Amino acid sequence: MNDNAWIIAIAASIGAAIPIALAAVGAILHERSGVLNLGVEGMMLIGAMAAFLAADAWGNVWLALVCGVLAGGALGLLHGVITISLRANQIVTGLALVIFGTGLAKFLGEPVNGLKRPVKIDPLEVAGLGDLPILGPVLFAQDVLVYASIALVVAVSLYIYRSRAGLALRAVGESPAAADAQGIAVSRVRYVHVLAGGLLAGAGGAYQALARAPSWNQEYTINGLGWIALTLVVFSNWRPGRALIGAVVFGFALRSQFTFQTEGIDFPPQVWLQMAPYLLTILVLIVTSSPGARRRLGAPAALGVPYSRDER
Amino acid sequence: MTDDTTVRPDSGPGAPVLAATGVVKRFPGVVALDDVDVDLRAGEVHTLLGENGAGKSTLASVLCGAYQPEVGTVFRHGRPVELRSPRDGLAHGIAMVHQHFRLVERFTVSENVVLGDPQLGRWLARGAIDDRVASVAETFGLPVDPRARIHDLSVGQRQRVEIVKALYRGADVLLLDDPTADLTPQETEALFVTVRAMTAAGKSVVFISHKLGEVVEISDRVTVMRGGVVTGQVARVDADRHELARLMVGRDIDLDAQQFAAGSPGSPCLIAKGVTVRDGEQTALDAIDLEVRAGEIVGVAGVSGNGQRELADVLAGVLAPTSGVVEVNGQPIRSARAARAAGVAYVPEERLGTGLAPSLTIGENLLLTRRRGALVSRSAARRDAREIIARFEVKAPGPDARCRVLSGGNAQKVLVARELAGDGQAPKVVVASAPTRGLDVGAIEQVRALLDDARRNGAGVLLISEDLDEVLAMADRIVVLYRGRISLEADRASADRGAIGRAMAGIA
Amino acid sequence: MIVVRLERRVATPRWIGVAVPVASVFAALVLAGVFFVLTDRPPLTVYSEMFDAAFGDVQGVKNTLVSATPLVFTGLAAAFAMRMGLYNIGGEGQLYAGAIAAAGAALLWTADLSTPIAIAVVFVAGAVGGMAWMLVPALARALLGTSEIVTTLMMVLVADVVLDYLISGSTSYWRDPLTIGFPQGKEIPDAAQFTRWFDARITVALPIAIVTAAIVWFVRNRTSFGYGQDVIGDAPHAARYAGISERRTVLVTLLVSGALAGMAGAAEIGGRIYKLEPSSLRLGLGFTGIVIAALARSNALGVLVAAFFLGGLRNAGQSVQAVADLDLPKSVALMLEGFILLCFLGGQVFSTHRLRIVRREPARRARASAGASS
Amino acid sequence: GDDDKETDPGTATTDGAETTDGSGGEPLKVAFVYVGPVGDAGWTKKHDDGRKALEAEFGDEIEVTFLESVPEGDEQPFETLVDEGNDLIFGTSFGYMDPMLAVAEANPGVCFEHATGYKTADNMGTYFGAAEEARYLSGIAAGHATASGQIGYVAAFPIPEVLRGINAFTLGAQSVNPDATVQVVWTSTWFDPEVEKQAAESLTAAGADVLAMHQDTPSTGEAAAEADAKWLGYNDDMSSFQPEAWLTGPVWDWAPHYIETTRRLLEDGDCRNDQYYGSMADGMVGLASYGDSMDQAWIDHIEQVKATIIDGSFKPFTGPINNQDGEEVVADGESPDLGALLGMDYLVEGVIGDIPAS
Ligand SMILES: Nc1ncnc2c1ncn2[C@@H]1O[C@H](COP(=O)(O)OP(=O)(O)OP(=O)(O)O)[C@@H](O)[C@H]1O
Ligand SMILES: Nc1ncnc2c1ncn2[C@@H]1O[C@H](COP(=O)(O)OP(=O)(O)OP(=O)(O)O)[C@@H](O)[C@H]1O
Ligand SMILES: [Mg+2]
Ligand SMILES: [Mg+2]
Repeated sequence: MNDNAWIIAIAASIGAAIPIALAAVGAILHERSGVLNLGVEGMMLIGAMAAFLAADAWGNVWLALVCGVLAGGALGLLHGVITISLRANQIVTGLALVIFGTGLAKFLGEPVNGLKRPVKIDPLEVAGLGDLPILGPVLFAQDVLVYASIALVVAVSLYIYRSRAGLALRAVGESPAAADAQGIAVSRVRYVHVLAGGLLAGAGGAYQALARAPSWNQEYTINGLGWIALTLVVFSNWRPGRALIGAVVFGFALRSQFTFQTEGIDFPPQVWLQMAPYLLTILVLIVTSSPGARRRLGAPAALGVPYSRDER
Repeated sequence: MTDDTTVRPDSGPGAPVLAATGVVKRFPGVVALDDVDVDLRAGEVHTLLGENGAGKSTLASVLCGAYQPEVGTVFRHGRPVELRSPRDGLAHGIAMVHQHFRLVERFTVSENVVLGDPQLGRWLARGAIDDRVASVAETFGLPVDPRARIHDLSVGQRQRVEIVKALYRGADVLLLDDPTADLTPQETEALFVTVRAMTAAGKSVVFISHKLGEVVEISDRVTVMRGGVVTGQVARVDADRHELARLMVGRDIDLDAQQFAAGSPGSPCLIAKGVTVRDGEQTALDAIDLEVRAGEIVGVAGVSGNGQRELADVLAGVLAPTSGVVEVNGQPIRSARAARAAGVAYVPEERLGTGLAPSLTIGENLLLTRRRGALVSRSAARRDAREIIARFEVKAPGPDARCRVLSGGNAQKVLVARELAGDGQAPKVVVASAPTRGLDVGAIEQVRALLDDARRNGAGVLLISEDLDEVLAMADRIVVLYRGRISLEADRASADRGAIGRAMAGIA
Repeated sequence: MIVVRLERRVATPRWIGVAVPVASVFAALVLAGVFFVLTDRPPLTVYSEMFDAAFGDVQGVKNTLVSATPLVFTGLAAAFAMRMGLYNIGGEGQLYAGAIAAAGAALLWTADLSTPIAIAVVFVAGAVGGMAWMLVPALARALLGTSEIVTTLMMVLVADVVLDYLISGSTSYWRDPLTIGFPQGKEIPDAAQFTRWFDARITVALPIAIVTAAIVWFVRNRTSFGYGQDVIGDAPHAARYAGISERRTVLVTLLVSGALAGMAGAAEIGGRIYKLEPSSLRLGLGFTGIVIAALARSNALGVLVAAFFLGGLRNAGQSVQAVADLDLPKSVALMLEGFILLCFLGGQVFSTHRLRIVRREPARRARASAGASS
Repeated sequence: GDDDKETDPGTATTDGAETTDGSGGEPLKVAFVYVGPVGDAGWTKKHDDGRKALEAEFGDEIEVTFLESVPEGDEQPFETLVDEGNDLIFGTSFGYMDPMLAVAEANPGVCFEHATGYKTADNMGTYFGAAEEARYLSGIAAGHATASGQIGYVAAFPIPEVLRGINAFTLGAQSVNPDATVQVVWTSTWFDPEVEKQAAESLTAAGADVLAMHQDTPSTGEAAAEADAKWLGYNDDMSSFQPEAWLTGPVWDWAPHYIETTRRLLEDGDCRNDQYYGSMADGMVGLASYGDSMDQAWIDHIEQVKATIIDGSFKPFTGPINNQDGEEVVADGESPDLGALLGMDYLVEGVIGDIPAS
């Protein structure tokens, strides 16, 4: 068995996990505020498309990243207006956003379809550490966004569980009426985090377009990553750290099918590896549905419910 | 439309700490507050008294910043303030404990307490927070465990958390909206101790209730409301239950309500044997034995929350007992359908949401407990609805009106009419829970007459009511429910108010 | 100070029911028009070309009806659950499962059958397939209260994998062993291939879709079961009180919803594709069904209208590519669909609420008018 | 628009049934149906390049439209094109075979040409080409370029077309480096940048220093560049994506076939219905530009073999050829006929990896 192949596979699954993890962490913030986000896929696509167009126009990878992030944020904001201010059904709105985002990304991305990515986010060797055995490729030869994303996950975890604002966020997602009575501006908290969800989904999309996909392709640059991110949100029980780990494991599950091939190992069949994350998520959901588990685990209690102070 | 007894906001010594003048607040289709004036003085307990829907909660919400009035001004220490949200209210030292608790179930007590505190550091230091919360609670004699999670707490404990929340934020005006509704007598007494401790510490309390007895006990002043207007204001020294009741209901009422002639009971038609209901560790009903005979009314008295709801649900087949059996005319009742088939009619405590589906029309709601085949005819139901609207003088736009828009009294009329008069045949057993709560006098009389008719027609009636006067006026026999057990059983003839009261409070 | 607030309407005037959707579509066309102008395409020409393609001539209408047929089934699937507050997001997966079952049953049994029986076999198999795909989410929801939103969605992703596996990942029963090129599904027997009418691909699936819509409408509005759904959707306590089993109703509702989506798969196999062909099934028909249910506000007859409308839009997107000079990509239909949906969803609030402008008197003036001494 | 339906009254009589006349009357309508978007950088783009060349060739004499991202297995797009009056319809994906055949049989007045398929009708022909010739040449490049002797191949689906490519490539590599091995991983995709990149990475991780591929994305090139390996593309000249890793690769040029087919219909009214198998000799198959890392000696070698292929003196598949199990599948001196090529179902000796699920 070729150990090196497996180490490289792990290192590679970290890179592949980043776009999903970014979007998932965004969706966690988004949903922690009590607004369901089925629109991740659309936000990622818009982010990827905007990043690519910007890269094409200005040739600056960081500017492109910012554009992708902002475009995702714009879609997040739109989600906010429709679900928070106009109180529309969050489920249907999320799906509508996927359709809208996909349609718009394809339409606006039409002129650059198939073009080579003009600039790229490159891996960053940390002062020669990249050559270390095992740890080198896994930890020290990634690009700067990988490190930034890991830092972000840590920061978001601290924010959610240890900060005053995070407490308010969780309260709004669990019981907006309670938060409101304590002087927390429910709509503002929701808007901020829905926006954050959009921005991070945009970042995930932009990263995919700028670091991973060699060319812009409307059908395939994102191709379901948003749904995987959503899976992770549920799978991780709305916890950012677990979502990141889940993303790496998920990435590895898909990546390992090729290493199994090169290593001449027949087991396990590809089809099971491909279905496993979804089946596991269903299992997690079912296991956490018991009344006992639901007290501590599971979705924010007010997820999907619009709030209005004087309506009963 | 204010009484001359109403006090205007005033500056200078003895000035009100909080006041509102000329408050108008509308909801779609309702004027909830119509030119209301109210004030609160330092260190007093000021009660807002009124029937359901009088506008008490709405007024308190205006005072704490949750609602913005269309017209009117709120004064704090004599100065006008604009309270745009509860945050503004809290900033002005005004905190409200809502009728329905506003707690985050998955949070700990201290997380709930410090939530939204602007003085809290950017990062949470759990140990320090827990200590602070514990010390605030102790100051006012409110024992709570800061680390406990809300979902593990009882109703009384939750209410303490709510009060600690207000005190922690340094509020010196507390608005307590119907705090005793779900409390046991002991818990109510403990609450009153806390309230007195707070006023002794110079805080002022707005207390909301529609229970005359406790109002007289706790208040320094009482403002009575009805239909969104203040109908009067009385100091405790002058408080007279009859006068308060008149102000509350809008006309003289006979508190010792009309007596109904006793029935002539036949053989037992409803029998409960050893009925026990357990939910987790809590025992809601503990080996209840009960018998209702045809042609009699058995009244169940007791403070709400002592198992009444579970008892009614079990007897109507809605709730399966953990152990024990219920029989109607010899047939065992194991489901709501079986109960209906055996001739049980049930008026549940919660009329909108249980007895009636709010978004369905009156006609559709008539179908709810009727015998239904594979097909339903909504047009036939509409005809029946028209008939009921006419016969019981239901104030409704028509048979297609959604029950949501009916007033409490009219919704109750629809519900009782369906249960007692519907479906062509008279019920054999009637279970009625708080059937007259919140209704005006005319409606109360109509509902009581329907229950009396049922008795006359040979039905066995179980009347569950918090209103002891009602029970005494109607029942042939009385049982008192305390903590899931029957603590007293008496015939009307031998019923002694004092003994019943003691049994309700669990004093042997 | 003037504050604009949304306020619940006491009663919804009839005209609102028409005005809000019309205004939403209009707003969507204006907003999307901005993007057409930005990309140098005259919006009015774009719209008239699209309208022509979808509804402008007999052929366009025929194609629109063809596109609308599976959408009626997926729309009904979503609407049947949505009206009682259940969200079957997995119509797409149930459609695949229905297609797999329909193709399998057709291959197995229909070779020697008469046409009407073969049609029945295809549809029943599709319904059973869709129902089977819904089984786990439905049981979990009915027995444990597990949110059906995520479980049904996950089942879509699983179905997607299975679909590929059956045709290009294995030598399954569905795969044609004789093809020497790219992996393909086996063609179903002639008896199971629905006859074409009117010189178009309009088949028996269309009347079946319409009759199904009528049946769904009848069940919702005339039967005890439908009444129970209404009660549970509105007030679960009232249902318990009345002895209506929430478990049973939820289970049956979700399973029927899955069956309806599965019938869309059957309609696709028997009426259009004739074999299990992953890329041909992956048109997002299941997801569009949810959109249709929302546009139709869960009304079964409204689903017919909304499916026709969205079918037309899709069809227009396909055809309008061929219009010279405009240089319109296929994605234009999707983009328009997105705009219309978002405007419609955002606009919905105005059918239940109205905007009220509240003029609040500044505190100082009110105090003066209150006549307090200071 | 409406204008082209209005015929000049003066020419109305002469402009009769002869729609394929080409002079003066309505232009011949030609349509293309693509499985991907025109900008996919690979398969569909090459067909679209062919379309553009066709338009440039005939100008106003023809009117050309295309539908992109058309799902397979559906007849409607073809029916729509027939309804819009098209005279010649090209379908460029295997999965269009049955729908095209059905529509062709129902519309005998319209000409159909289907790429990669094997079913024909009176008015429907097929076309494809001997990519194995260019594959063999790119194998020579790989054989020269590999230092480790381990070559990686990112394969799409286990179908004859792909197997033919792997085998020709391997034979080419072994012709200059008899010990070279070709490790295959299967992606089950034609176009998925993420998956294909991961597959390519697994090959470099396993030690391959030259990668070849059979999909439409340049992902394999990116993985190769990141691992300092060399890369052979496919479909189109992808050198611009990773110039430092680029060696060369088989490319398609559909333009000559499109022009020839259209010319026959336009000028002779002749609707092709043959099974056309193009080659390097007639220009349908070619080799992309050479990358900077190609040694001049390698290029000379390749050019020399290429000349023998074009003049017909050498066939890539010439026996003796053994399969993976060492059994002889092509006898010494023999070469398989077209049928055997189109149905190839084995991998040759030196290829590492199985044919999955067959
Ligand atoms: N959010 C709301 N939306 C619409 N109408 C409301 C709302 N809140 C209160 N109302 C209406 O305003 C009136 C006053 O209601 P309010 O809740 O203030 O009564 P209350 O005196 O607190 O009654 P209760 O004793 O039942 O708590 C009622 O007619 C009620 O129906
Ligand atoms: N949510 C609502 N939507 C529309 N109309 C409402 C709503 N709530 C209350 N109303 C209307 O407002 C009126 C007052 O309702 P409310 O419940 O306060 O009556 P009430 O004064 O308590 O009467 P009752 O003594 O019969 O209970 C009712 O007649 C009802 O039609
Ligand atoms: Mg109240
Ligand atoms: Mg009322």
